[in-house]
Amino acid sequence: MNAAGFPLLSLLTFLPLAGALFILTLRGEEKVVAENARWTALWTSLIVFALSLILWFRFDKADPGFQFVERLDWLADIGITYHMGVDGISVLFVLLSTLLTPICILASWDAIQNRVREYMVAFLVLETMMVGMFCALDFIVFYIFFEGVLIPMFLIIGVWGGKRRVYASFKFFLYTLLGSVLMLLAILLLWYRAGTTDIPTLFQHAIPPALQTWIFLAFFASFAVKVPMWPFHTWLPDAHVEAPTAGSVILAGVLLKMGAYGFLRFSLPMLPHASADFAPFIYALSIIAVVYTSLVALAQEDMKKLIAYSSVAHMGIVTLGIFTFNAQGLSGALFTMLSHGVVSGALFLCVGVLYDRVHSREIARYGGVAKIMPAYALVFMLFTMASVALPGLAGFPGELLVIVGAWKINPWVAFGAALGMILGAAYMLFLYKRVAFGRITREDLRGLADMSPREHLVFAPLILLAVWMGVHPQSFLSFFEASVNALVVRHEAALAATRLAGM
Amino acid sequence: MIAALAFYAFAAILIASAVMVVTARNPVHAVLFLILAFFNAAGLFLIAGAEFLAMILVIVYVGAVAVLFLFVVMMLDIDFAQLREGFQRYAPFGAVIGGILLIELFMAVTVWRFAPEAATLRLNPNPEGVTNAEALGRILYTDYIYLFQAAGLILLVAMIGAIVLTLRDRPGTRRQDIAAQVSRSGSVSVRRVPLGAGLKEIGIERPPSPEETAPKPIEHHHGGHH
Amino acid sequence: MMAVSLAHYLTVSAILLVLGVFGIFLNRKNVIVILMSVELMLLAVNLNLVAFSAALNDLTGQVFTMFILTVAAAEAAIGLAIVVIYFRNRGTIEVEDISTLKG
Amino acid sequence: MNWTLALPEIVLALSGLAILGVGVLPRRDTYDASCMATIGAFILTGALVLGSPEGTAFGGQIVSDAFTRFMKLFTLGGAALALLLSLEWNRAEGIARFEYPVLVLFATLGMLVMISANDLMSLYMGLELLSLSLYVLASFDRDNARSAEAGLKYFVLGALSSGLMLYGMSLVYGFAGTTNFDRLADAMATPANVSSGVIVGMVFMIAGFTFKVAAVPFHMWTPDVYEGAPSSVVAYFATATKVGAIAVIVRVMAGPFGSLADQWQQVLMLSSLASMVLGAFAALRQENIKRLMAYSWISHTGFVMMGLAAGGDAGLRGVILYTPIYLLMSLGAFAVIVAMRRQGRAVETVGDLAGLARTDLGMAVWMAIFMFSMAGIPPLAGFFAKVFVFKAAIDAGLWTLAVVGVLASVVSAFYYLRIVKVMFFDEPAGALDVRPTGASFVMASTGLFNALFFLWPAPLVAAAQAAAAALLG
Amino acid sequence: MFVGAVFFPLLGASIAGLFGRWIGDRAAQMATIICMVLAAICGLAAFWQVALGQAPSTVEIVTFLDVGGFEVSWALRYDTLSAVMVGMVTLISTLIHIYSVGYMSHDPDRPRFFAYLSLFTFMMLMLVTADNLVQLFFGWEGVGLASYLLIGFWYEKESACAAAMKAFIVNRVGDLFFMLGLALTFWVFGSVEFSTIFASVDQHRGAAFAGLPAYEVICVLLFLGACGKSAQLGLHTWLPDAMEGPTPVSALIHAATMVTAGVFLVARMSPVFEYAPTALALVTVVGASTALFAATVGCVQNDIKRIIAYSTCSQLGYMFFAAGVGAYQGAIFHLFTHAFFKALLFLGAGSVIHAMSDEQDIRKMGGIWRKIPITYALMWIGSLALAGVPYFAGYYSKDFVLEAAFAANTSVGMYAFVCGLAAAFLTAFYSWRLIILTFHGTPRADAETMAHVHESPPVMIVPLLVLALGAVVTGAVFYPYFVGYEWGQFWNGAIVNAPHNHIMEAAHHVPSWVPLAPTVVGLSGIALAYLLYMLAPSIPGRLAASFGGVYRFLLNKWYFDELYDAIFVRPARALARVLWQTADARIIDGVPNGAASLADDVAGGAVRIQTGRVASYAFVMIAGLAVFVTLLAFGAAR
Repeated sequence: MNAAGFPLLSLLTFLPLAGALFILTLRGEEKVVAENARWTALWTSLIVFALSLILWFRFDKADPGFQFVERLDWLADIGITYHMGVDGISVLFVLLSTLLTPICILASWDAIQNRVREYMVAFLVLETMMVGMFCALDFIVFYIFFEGVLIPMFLIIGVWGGKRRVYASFKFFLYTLLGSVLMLLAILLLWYRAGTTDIPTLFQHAIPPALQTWIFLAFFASFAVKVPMWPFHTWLPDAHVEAPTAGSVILAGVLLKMGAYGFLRFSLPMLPHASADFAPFIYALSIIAVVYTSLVALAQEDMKKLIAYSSVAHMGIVTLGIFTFNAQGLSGALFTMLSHGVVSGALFLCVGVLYDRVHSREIARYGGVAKIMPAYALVFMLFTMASVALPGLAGFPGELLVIVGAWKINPWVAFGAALGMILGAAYMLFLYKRVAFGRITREDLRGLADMSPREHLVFAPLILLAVWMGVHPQSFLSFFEASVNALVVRHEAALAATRLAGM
Repeated sequence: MIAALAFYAFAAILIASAVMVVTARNPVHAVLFLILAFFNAAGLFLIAGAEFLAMILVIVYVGAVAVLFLFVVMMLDIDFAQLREGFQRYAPFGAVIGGILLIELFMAVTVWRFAPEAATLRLNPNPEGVTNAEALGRILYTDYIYLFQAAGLILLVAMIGAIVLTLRDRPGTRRQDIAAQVSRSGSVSVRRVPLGAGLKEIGIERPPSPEETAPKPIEHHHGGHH
Repeated sequence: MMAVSLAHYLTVSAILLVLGVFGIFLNRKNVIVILMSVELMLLAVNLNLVAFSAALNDLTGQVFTMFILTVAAAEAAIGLAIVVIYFRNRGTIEVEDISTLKG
Repeated sequence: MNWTLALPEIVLALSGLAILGVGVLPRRDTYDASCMATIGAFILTGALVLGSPEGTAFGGQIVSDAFTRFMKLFTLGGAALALLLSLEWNRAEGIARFEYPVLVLFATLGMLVMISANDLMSLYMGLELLSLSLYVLASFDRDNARSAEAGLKYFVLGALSSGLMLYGMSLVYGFAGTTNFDRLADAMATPANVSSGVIVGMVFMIAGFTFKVAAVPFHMWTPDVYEGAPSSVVAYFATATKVGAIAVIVRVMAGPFGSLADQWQQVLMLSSLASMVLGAFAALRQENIKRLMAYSWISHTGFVMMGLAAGGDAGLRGVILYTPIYLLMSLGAFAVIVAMRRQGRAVETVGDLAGLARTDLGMAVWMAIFMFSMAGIPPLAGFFAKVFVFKAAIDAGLWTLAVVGVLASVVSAFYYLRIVKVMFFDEPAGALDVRPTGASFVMASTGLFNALFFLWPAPLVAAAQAAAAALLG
Repeated sequence: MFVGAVFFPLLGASIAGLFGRWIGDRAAQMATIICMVLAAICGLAAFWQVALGQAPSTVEIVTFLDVGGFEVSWALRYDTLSAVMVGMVTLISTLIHIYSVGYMSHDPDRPRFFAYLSLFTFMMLMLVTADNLVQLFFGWEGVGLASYLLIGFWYEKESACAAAMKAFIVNRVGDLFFMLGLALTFWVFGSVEFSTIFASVDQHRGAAFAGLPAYEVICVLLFLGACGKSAQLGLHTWLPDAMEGPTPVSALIHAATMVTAGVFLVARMSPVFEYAPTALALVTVVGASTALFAATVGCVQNDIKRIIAYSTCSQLGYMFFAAGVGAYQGAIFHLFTHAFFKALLFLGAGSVIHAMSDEQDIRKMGGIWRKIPITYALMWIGSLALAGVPYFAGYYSKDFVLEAAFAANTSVGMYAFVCGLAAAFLTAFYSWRLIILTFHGTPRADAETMAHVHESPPVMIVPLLVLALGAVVTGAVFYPYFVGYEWGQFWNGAIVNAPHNHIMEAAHHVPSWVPLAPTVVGLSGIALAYLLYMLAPSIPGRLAASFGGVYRFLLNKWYFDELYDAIFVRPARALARVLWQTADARIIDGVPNGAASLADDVAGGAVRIQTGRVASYAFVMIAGLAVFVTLLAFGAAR
C-alpha cells in the first residue's frame, strides 16, 4: 500500500495517542505515577521518532507526489476520506515534530514536577495532532488536526505556565481559533464547489480568480495568525513567555510552522491567482515583521519574549520566501522553517536551562553566566549564532535562499529581509551579552551548576542538527526539491493559463 | 339580519369584557368579566353553527375553569390595592407593539382567501342532516381516537401535576390514623402510679407518637446560591 | 350559510388575541390576570377555528377546538397550581417580584 | 388503520399508567423502582421504535419514517440518561417522589407524539402533553422559591407561546381546510397562491416552535428556568426536549411549509443570527453554570436554525446531525453539573469547579471534553455538528449567517474555555463530593462518544442523511 | 595538502574548544599550535606549488546546496591569489599562536583563546580558498564571528563586550550588502561560482538591473560589503574599538588578515570589477579618503594600539584605491607586505604593553627603549616598513600603489594619489610620534611599572623576529612576482585585467618624481615627528590648544561614533521602545484586548435585557413576533 509496507503515517500519528491513553491508565502513588508517565512518554516518543526515521530513508526524493499514502473511507459518501501521505514539503516537518517531542519530554523531566501525568498526556496528544496535521491529505482531516492542537497547547500553557498564563492561553486559543474558523468557511466552500475535501483532488480543481481572493483571505486569516505575521503576532510573545519551556519549544518549533505550511500546502497550489495578487501585500507584511519585530526584540527585557519576537521576524522571512514563487524562495522558506524549528526551539531550551536554576526570565537578572557555566555559554552561543544566520549554522542557508529568491522579485524586498540580518545580530548579541557576558553582579548566580548530563542529552541532537543543517543543507533541501519544483511549475502554468484565457 | 345583529352584539360585549378582564382593578371582577366573555363567545359559536362547542364552552369553561380561577383568586390573600400600579408606564410600548400586530393581523385576515383546492383537502366535511354533536361524536371517537386518548393523558398529567404541586401532608397536622391506632396494642402499657400523686409530680405521660418517629422531615437545601 | 362574513369573525378574534397579548405584558402585578389573558388568547383561537370550520363546512376545526378546550382546562389547572405554590413560597403573586432569576 | 405505527407511544403510555399505578401504593418509597421502571420503559420503547414500520396511521395523523425513528431514539435515549442523572440528585435534594419519573415519562411520550405528528392537531396534543409535564417538572421542587419562580415563568411564557402557535395553526387550517401536513403541503405547493394570512399564521407557528427551541426572541425563559429549576429537571430540559423541539420545527418547516421556504428562511435567519450572537455574548458574564448552559444552548440553537434556514438536503442533514451530538454533549455537561455537590449541598457556580482537575481529574477531563466539544473544537463531536450546518449555510449561500456564526462561536469559545480554565488552572476550592454512579456513567458514556466520534462518524452521518431524505420525501 | 592547510586549524580549534577543559591548558595550546604548524607547512607548500609553480587546482568537497539552479558546493579553490593568502595567513597565524603562548601565559582561559584563534584562522582560510561567493561569505561571516569572540574575549569587561558587538554588527551592515550583491550575481550570471562567473563575464556585460548596468550594481554592493569588513570610511568605526581584544588578536585579525578580506574580495572579483568603472571609481575615492582620514585621526590618538589600528585603516585605504584604479595586484602586494609589518607592529606594541604591565596609553610611557631594546628595534623596523622607507617591504608596495594611482591618469586616480601622499606623510609622522613617545623622553609611568619593565620572553620575541624579517625582505623579494614584470605569469589569471586596463604597465612608466615622492614625504613626516616630540615637546600641546576645534575633531575620530549613535543607534532604540510599548502593546494588542472588553460590555448589555420580569419577557416575544411578521410582510412583497 505504500513505501513502508504498513500504514506508517497512521502509526506515527496515533502511536502517541496510544501512549497517552496508556499513561491515563496509570494508577498509584503520585511519585511513581509521575516517574512512569515520564518514562512512558519518553519511550513512546522515541519509538515514534525511530519509526519516523523510515521516512528519512525510504522517502523517494525524486518523486514530487505524495508518498506513504493511506486512504480509508471515512465519510466517503460526502466526499471526505481519511487520506494521509507526505510529499517533499511535509515529510521533514513530520520528522521535526517527532524529533522535538522526545526532546521536549526530556527537557521537562525535572522542570515539571506537578501533574506530570497530565503533562505527558498533553504532550503526546499534541504530537499526534502535529504529526497528523502534516500528514493529512484531506482538508477536513487537516483542519481537525490543525485545530486539535489548540486543546493540548491551551492546557500546557494554562496549567504549567507562568504568572499571566491565563491571559496568554486564552489569547493564544481565541486568536488562533478566530483565524481558523474563517478558514473553515473557506474549506467548506471548496468542499461545496469540488464535492470533496481531498487535497490532491482540490489541486486539480480550478477556482475562478474572483473567488480565489475571498478564499485566500480566509486562509490568510488562519495562517497569518498561526505564522504569526505582523500585525497578528501579539499572541505569540505572551504565549511563549508564559508557556513552560517545552511548550515554548514546541510552539516555536512546530506550531508556528503550521501557518507557513498551510500557505505552502493550500494557498499557493489552490489559489495561484490570489496568491500572486496578494504577494506584494505579503511582502509588505513580511518586511514589516522582520524590521518591526526585530526592533521590538531589541527593547525586550524578558529573554523568552525576545526570542519570541525573533521568531516573528524569522517567520517573516519564511512568508516572504513562500510568496516569491521561485524555487530559491520556496526552498529557503522551507529550510528556514526547519532551521527555525531547531534553533529557536533550542534557544528556548537555553532559556529554560537558566530558568530552571534561577526561576527568572528577566535579562537583567543575569550577567556573567559564561564564567560559571562555560558549556552552557558555548551552546547558547552556538544557537545565538545559528539564529542570526551565521553561515555554517542552520539559520543561514534558508535566509540566503530567501534573499536570493526575493531579489528576483524585488530588490527592496530582499533588502528589507536582509535588514533583519543586522537587527537580528543586534538583538541576539545584545541578549547574549547581557546574559552571558559581563561581570557577575548577583551573588546567587555563582552557585549555578553547569549543564547536567540530561541537558547535554537534550541539546546534543539539536546541536548536531544545527551544524549539519548549516554545513550540508543539501541533505535536507534534496527532500523538497522535487516537490518545490513541481509547485513552481504548476503555479506558473496556472497563471499562464488564465493569461492565455484572458487574451 | 338577526344573526348579524346578534353577532355584533356578542362581539361587542365579548371585546368589551375582554378589555375589562385585562384592565379590571380587582381580579375578582376580572374573572367575572372573563365569564361574561366566555358566554358571548359561546354566542358567537352558536351563530357559526357550532352548538356543541358553545355548550361545552359554557359548561366546561364557565362551570369549571372560570370558577377555578375565582376560587384561587379568593383563596390567595392578595392585596388588591398594589396590583394596578405601573400599568400606565408600560402601556405606550405595549400599545405600539400591539397596534402594529393588530394592524398586521387586519391586513392579513381582511384579504383572506382559501386555497383553491381547500374543498378537496378537507378531512372531515360536515355531514348533511346530522346534528353538530353527533357529527362531532362520530369522528371524535373513531378518527381521532388517538388524539382523544392523548387528551386524556394531558388531563391526567394536569391532575398529577396539580396534586404533586399543591398536595402536602404537613408534618405538624394531626390526622386520625386508624390503622396506627388499631395496631398500637403492643405499645399500650399500664403503669402503676403512686397514689395521691398529682400531675405535678409525675408529669403527663404520653405514648410515643408514630408521627414523631415516622419519616423525618427531609433536609432541604436550596439548589444554589442566591 | 352565514349571515356574517368570515372576516368579521377573524377581526373579532384578532382583537381578542391582541387583548390577550396586551393583558400578558401590560400586567405587571397579577399573575392570575395573566392566566386569564392566556384564556382570552385561546378563546380567540377557538373563535378562529370555529369560524373557519363554518366557512369551510368542515368539522376538523371544531374537533380541534374541542381539544384546545380540553388542554386549556388542564393548562389552567396546572397554571393555578403553580401560582399557588409560588404564593406559598413568596407570599405574593406580583409579577414584578418574579425576578430573583435574571441576568 | 395501521395502529402498530403508534405502538411505541401506546406501550409507553401504558407503562406510564402502570408505573403510576404502582407508585401510588401507600407507605412505600417507590421512587427508585419507578425511575428504573421508567428507564426500562424508555428502553423498551426504543426497541419498538427501531422496529417500527414506515407509513402513516390514524388518517394521516401520525407518521413513522427514518426521521421520526432517528429523533425518537435520541429522545428516548436522552430521556433515559437524564432520568439516570436525576436518580440520586432528586434524592439528595429531597424531591425523590415517584411522580417525577412518571411526569418525565409523559413528557417524553408527548415528545414522541409530537415527533411523529403528521397533523397540526397531533402536533399540538404532543406539544401540550410535553409542556404541561415540563411546567410541573420545572416547579417540582415546590418548596424552593426559585423552582416555583422558574415554573411560573416557564408556564406563563409557554402558555403565551402555545397560544400564539395555536392562533397560527388556526389561520393555517383556515386556509387549506385541513390540518394534515401532507394536504397542507399540497395546498401550499404554489407559493403565489398562498394568502398572506397563512404567512402570518406560519410566523405565529414559528414563534411557538422557536419558543420550544429557545431561539431569540423567544428564548427569554431559558436562562431563568435553567437556573431556577432543579438541576435534574434542567438536565432533561436541556437535552431530550431539545430533540423533540428541533424535530418538530424541522418537520413542519420541511413538510407543510417546505414550499414557502423563501418566506420563512428570512425569519429563521434573523432568529438564528440573533440567537448565535446573544447566546455567545450573554453567557460571557455568567457565574451560574446552569444559566451559562442556557445561553450556550441559545447559541447552539442559532446554529441549528442556521442549518434549517439553509434548508435542502445538506441543511436538514446538518440539523439532524446536530441534534444527537448536542444532546450528548449537553447530557455530559449536565452529568457534571448534577455531580457538583459539596458537603451534601448542591453547588452550581463556575467557581465551584475551581481546581477540579486536582480533586477529581476524571470529571474534569470529561467536562473539558464537553466544553471543547461545545466550543466546536476538533476532533470532538461538536466540531462535526458545526461543520455540517456551516457547510449547509455555505451551500445555500448564507454567508452572513456563516460568518457571524463562526465569529459567535469564537466568542462563545471564551466561556467554555473559562470553565476549562477554572477546572484546570485554578487552585482547588475544596473537593466536591464523590460523584454519583449514575452521573459517572453518563459522563463516561457521553464523554467517550464526544471524544471518539471522529473515529467512525459515518454511521451517524448516514443515519442523519437517511432521516433528511425521509423528510424531503 | 590543500585540504590540510584549511582544516588543520579547525581540528585544532575543536580540540581546544571542546576538550580544553579536560585535556588542560597546555595540551590545548600544544594541539592548536601543532595543528597550525601543520597548516602552515601545507599552506607554504601550496604557495610554492600553486603560486610559484603555477599549478592552480580546485578541490571539491561536497554539495552545499542546489536549489533551482542555485548550485553551491564546498570547494577549495587554489589559484595564485588564494595561495598567496593561504601562505600568508597560515604563516602569520602560526607565529601569532606561538607569540600568544607567551603573551597569554597568565590568562586562565587559554584553551578558549587558542580555540578562537584557530577557528579564526580556519574561517579566514575558508574565505580565501572559496570557489564561490557563498563559501566566501561563510568565511567572511566566520571571521566576523571569530573576531567577535576574540574582541569579547575578556567578556567581563563591559567595553570589550560592547566593542565585540559593535564589530559584529557593523560588519553585518557590510554583509547585508554582500548578500544582496551575491543575490544579484546569481540572477545575472545564473551561478555564484567564480569559474562560471568569470567565464561568462563577457556574455552578460549588457545585463541591466533596474535600469543600471548590473555589473556596476553588483560591484557596488560587494564593495559596500568589503567596506564593512575592511573598515573603510563609514563602516570603519568598529576597528579602533576592536582593540579591546588581546593584542595577538589585533595583530592577526585587525592587521594582517581579516580586515584585508575586503581587498581580497575586490581582487577576487576583479573580472567583474573590470567592467564596472563607476564602481571602481567609488572604490578609489572611498579608499583614498579612508587612507587620509584614518591617518589624520591616527596622529592624535594616545592609545598605542589605536594608533596602529588607525594606521591599519589607512593602509587598507591604500589597498582599496590601488584596486580601484585597477591595480589589484598592487593592492594584494601591499596587503601581503602590510601583513608582515603590521603584525610586527602590533605584536611589538603587545610586547610593549606586556612590558608596561598592560598600560596602553603612550602618554604614560616613555624612556623605556633601553630596557627593551629588542622590542624597540623591532618597532623601528615595523615603522620603517610602514612609512615606506626605501628597501623595507612597505616601500615597494606603497610606492607601487601610489604609482598606479598616478598612472591611472584619471581624476579619481589623482585624488587617490594626493590623498595617498598626504597619508604617507601623516603615517610617517604618527609612527614616529608613537616611537618617540613610547620609547624616548622621560619616563611618565609610575615607578613601580617602570621597575617591572622587562624584555618579553623568547616565545614572544622569536615570532617577532620572523615577522621583522618579513617586513624587511618581502617587498624586495616578491616585487617582481606580484607587480613586477613577471606578474602575468605569477598571477596566472587569478587576477584579471581587462584588455582596456593597462595600469600594470603604466605604473612602471610614471614620471620619475612619482616613485620618489612617497619616500620624501615619509622622511619629512619622520622629521616633523622628531621635531615636535623629540626636540620641542611643548609644541604639540600648544598646537592642540590653539587648534582646539581641529584637535578635538580628530581626537574624536571625526565624530563618526557620535554621528552614528545619533542617527542610528539611539533612534533605533527609541523606535524599538515606541514600537514595543505603544505600537505593540497599545495598538496591535489593543485590538484583541479591546475586542475582549467590548465583548464583555456587550455581554453586560445582553444580560440587561434579561430583567427577570415575565412581562418584559413576554414583551420581547411579542415584539419579536411583530418584527417577524413585518419582515415577512415586506419580505413577501419583495
